[in-house]
Amino acid sequence: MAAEVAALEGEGVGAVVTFTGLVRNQSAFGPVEAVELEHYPGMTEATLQAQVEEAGHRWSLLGVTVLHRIGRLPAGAPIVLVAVASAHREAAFQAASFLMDYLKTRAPFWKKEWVNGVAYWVEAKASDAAAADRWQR
Amino acid sequence: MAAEVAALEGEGVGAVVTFTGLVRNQSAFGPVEAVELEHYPGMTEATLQAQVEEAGHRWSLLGVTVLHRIGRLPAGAPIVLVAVASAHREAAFQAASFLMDYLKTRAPFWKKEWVNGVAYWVEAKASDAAAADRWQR
Amino acid sequence: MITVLYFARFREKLGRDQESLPLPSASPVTVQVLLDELVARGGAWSDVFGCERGVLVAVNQRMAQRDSLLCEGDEIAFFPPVTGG
Amino acid sequence: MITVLYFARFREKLGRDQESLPLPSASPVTVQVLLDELVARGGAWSDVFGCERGVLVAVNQRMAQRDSLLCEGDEIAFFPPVTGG
Repeated sequence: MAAEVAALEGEGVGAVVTFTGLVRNQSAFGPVEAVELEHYPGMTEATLQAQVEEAGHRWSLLGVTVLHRIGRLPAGAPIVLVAVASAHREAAFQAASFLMDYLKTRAPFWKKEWVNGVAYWVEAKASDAAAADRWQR
Repeated sequence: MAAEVAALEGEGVGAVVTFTGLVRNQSAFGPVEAVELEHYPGMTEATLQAQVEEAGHRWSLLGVTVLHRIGRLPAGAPIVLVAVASAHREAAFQAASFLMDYLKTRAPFWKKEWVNGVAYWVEAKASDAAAADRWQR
Repeated sequence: MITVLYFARFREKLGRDQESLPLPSASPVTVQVLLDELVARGGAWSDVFGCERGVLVAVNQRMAQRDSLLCEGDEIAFFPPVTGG
Repeated sequence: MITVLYFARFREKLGRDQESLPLPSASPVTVQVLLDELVARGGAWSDVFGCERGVLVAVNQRMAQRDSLLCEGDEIAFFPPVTGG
């Protein structure tokens, strides 16, 4: 992660905001051993790329990195990293928050939680849909 | 920075947001060689501690780190790091943004910019005061 | 022919991740026409696609709607609401 | 006695970062009373403290106001608006 942030430093950068999403060790079904991330190859990359471009239209940004892991990840492991660089902090905070809200509701990833040896598909959350709706215009 | 983020990982953590403030290499007076940070020892620590506690009252947080450097720092160097861990991303984004807005307007630090060998005291920005006012209640 | 992909819990319930199908012969050929064909297979197909809620569709890797038009060679994907991040 | 601290551009303009002063004898003893004494020194003191705008004050390391009361042994700090981060 330090490397991703370092890569964003440069001419005029005054603010870097990062978001790291980690595998929580608790779920409604009990203690989580691991999650399994499935995705739609091709569409994933295109969707994330389009979201980064959209963020660049909305805010004045100097660098954006989005990384998302797939496959089996143990509790505590990082799943997703969003890092945004800009001249001032407001744009960086807003864009990072926007990118996560869009990623959570529009990027084709699906997550299973392993609890006591049984895998449960995670249900989409209404709160994520509401968070993404904030950015509609 | 990776170390500070790693220290925040733990039971129930699902989201870590970091803000890094860097010395911009441009100012109204020209290219910035370095900044010089002065502070009020004792009051600085007490103020930051109180702000972290206030954030803990407002949001459900699982870890907070605030680091601020003082003395002479070259262009591109990190000045401040805020890192917030929580179960879900909204609290982490909000608390990190809150902490930066309060730090910018209430923590006793003063900054001088060195441009072409001359030091200029940085003026407080009205936009920072407005950003901090958002959190009044 | 068109390629149809299934992801996540749909893939598991249907026991397959993709198949090639002839482009439906209705006119206009929409996503809904294809969905109707899949539901008509009955069983798990009817379970998964019989209820409109919770079925997302992408055409050529872009989000699409029930009335989006399909063409020869298209890649159509069906999946539940996303849960990454 | 009280301790009075000056920071940043105030420190530079006044040519000192701190001094010990007797607690002013007015009653009640407020920050404003101390400010009036400092302004009465004239010169840079009047320049820095003559205009209320842009002069912040802390008493015992907590932000205070013009009407905050001062006691024997207090640490009073004057400084311009903060610009860290």
